[in-house]
Amino acid sequence: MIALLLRDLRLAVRAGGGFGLGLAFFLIVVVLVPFGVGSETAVLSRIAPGILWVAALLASLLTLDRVFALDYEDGALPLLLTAPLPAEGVTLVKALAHWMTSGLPLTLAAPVLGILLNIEPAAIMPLFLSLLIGTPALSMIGTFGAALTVGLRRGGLLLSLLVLPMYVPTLIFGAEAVARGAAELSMQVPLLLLAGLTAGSIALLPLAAAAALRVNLR
Amino acid sequence: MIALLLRDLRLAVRAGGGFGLGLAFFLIVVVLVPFGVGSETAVLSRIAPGILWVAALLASLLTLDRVFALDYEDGALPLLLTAPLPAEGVTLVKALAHWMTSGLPLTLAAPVLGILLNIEPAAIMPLFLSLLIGTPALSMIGTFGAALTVGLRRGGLLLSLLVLPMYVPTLIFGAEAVARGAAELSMQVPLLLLAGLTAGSIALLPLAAAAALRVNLR
Amino acid sequence: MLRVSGLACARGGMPVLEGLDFAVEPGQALVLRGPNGIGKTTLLRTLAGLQPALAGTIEIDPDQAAYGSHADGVKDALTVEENLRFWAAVYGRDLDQTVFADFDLAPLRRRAAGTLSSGQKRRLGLARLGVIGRKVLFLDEPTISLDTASVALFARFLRDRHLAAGGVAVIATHIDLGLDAPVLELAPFRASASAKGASDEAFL
Amino acid sequence: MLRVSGLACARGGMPVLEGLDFAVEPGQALVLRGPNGIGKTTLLRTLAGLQPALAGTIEIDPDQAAYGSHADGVKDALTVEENLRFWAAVYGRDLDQTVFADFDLAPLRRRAAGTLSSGQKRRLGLARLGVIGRKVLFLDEPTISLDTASVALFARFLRDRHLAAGGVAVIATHIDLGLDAPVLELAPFRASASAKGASDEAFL
Amino acid sequence: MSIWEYANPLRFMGWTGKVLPWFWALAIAALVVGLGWGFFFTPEAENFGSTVKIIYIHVPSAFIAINAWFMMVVTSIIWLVRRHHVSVLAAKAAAPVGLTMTLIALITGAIWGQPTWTTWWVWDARLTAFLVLCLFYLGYIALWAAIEDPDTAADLTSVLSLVGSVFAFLSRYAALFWATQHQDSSLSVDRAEHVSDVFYQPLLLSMAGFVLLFLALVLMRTRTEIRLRRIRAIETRGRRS
Ligand code: HEM
Ligand SMILES: Nc1ncnc2c1ncn2[C@@H]1O[C@H](COP(=O)(O)OP(=O)(O)OP(=O)(O)O)[C@@H](O)[C@H]1O
Ligand SMILES: Nc1ncnc2c1ncn2[C@@H]1O[C@H](COP(=O)(O)OP(=O)(O)OP(=O)(O)O)[C@@H](O)[C@H]1O
Ligand SMILES: [Mg+2]
Ligand SMILES: [Mg+2]
Repeated sequence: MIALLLRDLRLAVRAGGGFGLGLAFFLIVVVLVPFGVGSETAVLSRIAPGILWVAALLASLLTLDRVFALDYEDGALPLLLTAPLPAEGVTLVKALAHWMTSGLPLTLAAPVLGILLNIEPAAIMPLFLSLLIGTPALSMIGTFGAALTVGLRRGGLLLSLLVLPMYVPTLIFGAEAVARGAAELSMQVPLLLLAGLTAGSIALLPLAAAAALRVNLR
Repeated sequence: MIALLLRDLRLAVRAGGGFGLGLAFFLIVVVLVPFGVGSETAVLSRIAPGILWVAALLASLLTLDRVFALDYEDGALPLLLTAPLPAEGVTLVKALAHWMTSGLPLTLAAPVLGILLNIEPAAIMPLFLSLLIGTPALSMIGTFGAALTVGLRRGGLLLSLLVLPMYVPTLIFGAEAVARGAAELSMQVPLLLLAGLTAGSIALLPLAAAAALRVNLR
Repeated sequence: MLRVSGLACARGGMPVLEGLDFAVEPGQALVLRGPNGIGKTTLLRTLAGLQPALAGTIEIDPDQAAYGSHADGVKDALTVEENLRFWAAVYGRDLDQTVFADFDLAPLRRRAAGTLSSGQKRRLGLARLGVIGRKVLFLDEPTISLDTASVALFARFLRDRHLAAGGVAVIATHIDLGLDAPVLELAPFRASASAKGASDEAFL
Repeated sequence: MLRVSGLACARGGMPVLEGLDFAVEPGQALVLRGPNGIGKTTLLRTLAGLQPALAGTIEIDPDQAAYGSHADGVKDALTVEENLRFWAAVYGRDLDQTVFADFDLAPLRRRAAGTLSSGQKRRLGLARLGVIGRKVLFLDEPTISLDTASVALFARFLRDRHLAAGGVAVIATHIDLGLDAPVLELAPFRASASAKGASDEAFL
Repeated sequence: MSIWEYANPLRFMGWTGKVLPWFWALAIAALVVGLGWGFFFTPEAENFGSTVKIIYIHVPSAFIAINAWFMMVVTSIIWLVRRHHVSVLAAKAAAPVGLTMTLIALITGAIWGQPTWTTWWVWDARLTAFLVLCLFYLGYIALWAAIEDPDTAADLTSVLSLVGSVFAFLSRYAALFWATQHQDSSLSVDRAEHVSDVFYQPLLLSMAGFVLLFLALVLMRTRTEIRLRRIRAIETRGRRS
């Protein structure tokens, strides 16, 4: 399992900057939004936390098709599933690798990008916290979606269609936590809910994802 | 060339709803934004045109990796390039197929989605027009990006990184046209610039894309 | 070691083979023969546990099976050695250095797998079998793209390393490996039109 | 029809073959032989115009060359017939119905290509050569995955349809096609260590 | 005989062929009476005016939209556990009907919203949750469409409907949580919760009409799906021999 994690991280790095690209996408989305909505500071700082969360969602989404598709295409996936690793473990490790190359760097970068969008200083810490707690759920849910669509050639778009609605609760709690933090209210409730979501996903979704994988390789 | 266009459209449809998926993604992004930024009507209608343009950009982006990568992976691309079709023609047809399956449906759906975001009625027509004129440029620029990254395994993210900055002028003119339209000012200038951008891309980028393709297959 | 009785298997929802009975004893290989499309790949996937059998039983020593598919599962971005080291680790073993000599990979050891020629890549794919230490191998056309020297190399590996150590192999191939192994011709086992088990049977 | 002189070609920035001279006359085939990694694929890609030659000249009748790579370029989502019809259209021709018989594809005609076995898919990939009407074929290991009957089918197509009509073929293969064709052994043309043309030469 | 026998595709075709016309007749009767009563023979509500009549379409379609998803989840579970083809085909058949009902509810709601809230759309909890449900329908249908092999598609869509339900449910609560934070929720649908008796009976009747219509449509579509599978089976048979 550790070997698989290391391999996936190494592949992400070799494929050209694994950690960097998700970040770069995040950055670009954040830069594009002011071009779209105009540069009024008041508006921007009002929408900044929400936009950052949505951008994190999309950046996480964009890397999802790497999770299984590469291994499927070069034939490594059936070999992995016949190897002495539980399929649930494989999906969990894949989700972890995905989080380490997308969710984690995003979380670390978000405060800086927030400043670009004139985010209120009080919202920075809540943003960081909520991303830290919420992004693992995004990776796990996404891995489930990737397992569902792995048999389909370039299921990227279908994947987004399946995964984004499942991201809704995470997004709501995450954005809510930031909004409350910015308003200096207690963020405990949304953060707890977010943590519950993450824990629940990690506990249950590997089973569903492994089942989907097996069906797809049948 | 027509055979290639028909084949690409047919493949898009067979791969599960070619036209529908881009749209669905567009819809989802539009739905997610209020979850992120909150439901205040005033804020939403203020940012609606910008968000719709950014969402269109992203939806167009997400379908880009289909443009060449599938043909590259199954080995059809070298066969196409050694066939009696000019490489420039191939890239142009690919861009056209991409536009027909992403840009065009997006444009048609944008007014309806605008309503969800409480867009001002005066902005609907400008939004439609600017998307209609601007999205072909997005497809052409994206095709160039796809040609640049075709050799790379899963260049999806790198592709976005290369392409999104090139989308900036289109986005600016497009969003500007909508903003002016909403304010009942003349949209002629930004729309003309947008048209120029589209015409220029279609005239010149196929050459660059074809060159990139040839290099990548060397 | 491997005992199959009354096996029937299906592909794309249709039965393709039925009534297969065979056993392979330690140290023995079995070569599957049959025209394209008869169901060799299907049979091997079923044996390897990737898809359920329609009928019949498969007995294999537990935790001893390994599958070698048509595709190699080689990662282009990793070097030859890293690829092998990964598979060894997945199977909880250390990388056995003799494998580089066995498959003539020593000079390519530090090359990224993506820059190998098709035959070299295939050798790397086969070398995986040498590092995972499994006794029961199911191999689907292992010699594709290999030149005659490499085919001989692979046959020697099978004979001297794998079978000699009491391993078992079931190999689908169209060419002659030069192994002294019984051949199972699959054509007689083609599922009859009336075979049970099609997934859409209930609709007829 | 095809005349090559003093050809040198490179892969991954390093020269792999040099000093190749040969000519193939109408109705003739040439078989390329050589161990894995010698540069057969590289040579064929160079001949097909996918990569530039390091040195030397290649003369081919204009608009007559076609390349058949290792991968088939078959679209899984299209049926067998749609795949062939597409390639015929790209080459501005109608679909010649005899091709289904030539490659034993008649029963598979309406099947989605994604559901074919590896050998059947390969036959489809080869059938492309029958619908594009090109005279000069560069084929890279065309018989991979094929059973002996299909190899014979392909050899017959080459002999009776293609060469008999004055075509030319250069074929890299490790097995014997049963064609009466001269063999070009590539080993003697391996680029020497001092060969010119490496892309990083200027840095040495 | 076990009741599962009725789920054998051929038997299913037999008995549904007999009951389907009755469903249609009842559905049409209930709809004509319910909607007619509601549209022409009820007074106008004091604060809504004549727009209140839209309730006879809006509420039943919203009701069906939600319950169609429940039905799909149940039939998907039956497929996963007992592998009855008809069960999962019924889920497949119900999805577009459910999606259409969702869209009808959304559109009638929007039309209703225009006079009452003076805007087509507000981001109220219930409305947003409904939009999310619409997305789940879309995903489910798209997954069916994307997978070639019917059994694989059945398995994967069933897994999706299970997992999706959990997230749809979570979304509903998240949306509630979210909406209570924003002043816009004062426009909530829930305010109109108490429907007075005059409107109640015709509403019940059109509700029953919609349920029957839904059943008729799903049965009809399931029968079509079974026929399609049958054609497919016969075609593959034909090609093999
Ligand atoms: C696009 C806008 C709307 C959507 C998506 C929508 C959606 C829904 C949904 C999901 C239900 C629940 C049905 C059930 O639980 O059985 C419902 C019920 C209802 N809606 Fe709407 N609605 C919309 C607009 C409106 C408007 C503008 C009004 C009137 C002011 C309205 C009045 C009602 C009423 C009275 C009910 C029945 C309440 C109940 O039985 O609990 N809706 N709607
Ligand atoms: N997804 C699928 N749907 C329907 N039929 C399929 C599918 N995949 C394979 N088949 C059919 O099942 C049969 C068995 O295929 P299989 O791949 O096992 O053959 P094989 O013996 O390995 O052939 P080859 O020597 O060409 O590799 C073939 O006739 C093939 O056409
Ligand atoms: N991208 C690359 N970078 C560096 N070297 C490469 C690259 N691709 C191939 N090579 C090397 O170039 C040589 C020629 O490769 P080529 O694929 O032409 O061989 P081949 O004769 O076709 O072999 P095979 O029979 O195995 O297909 C090989 O030694 C290979 O290792
Ligand atoms: Mg096979
Ligand atoms: Mg080669």
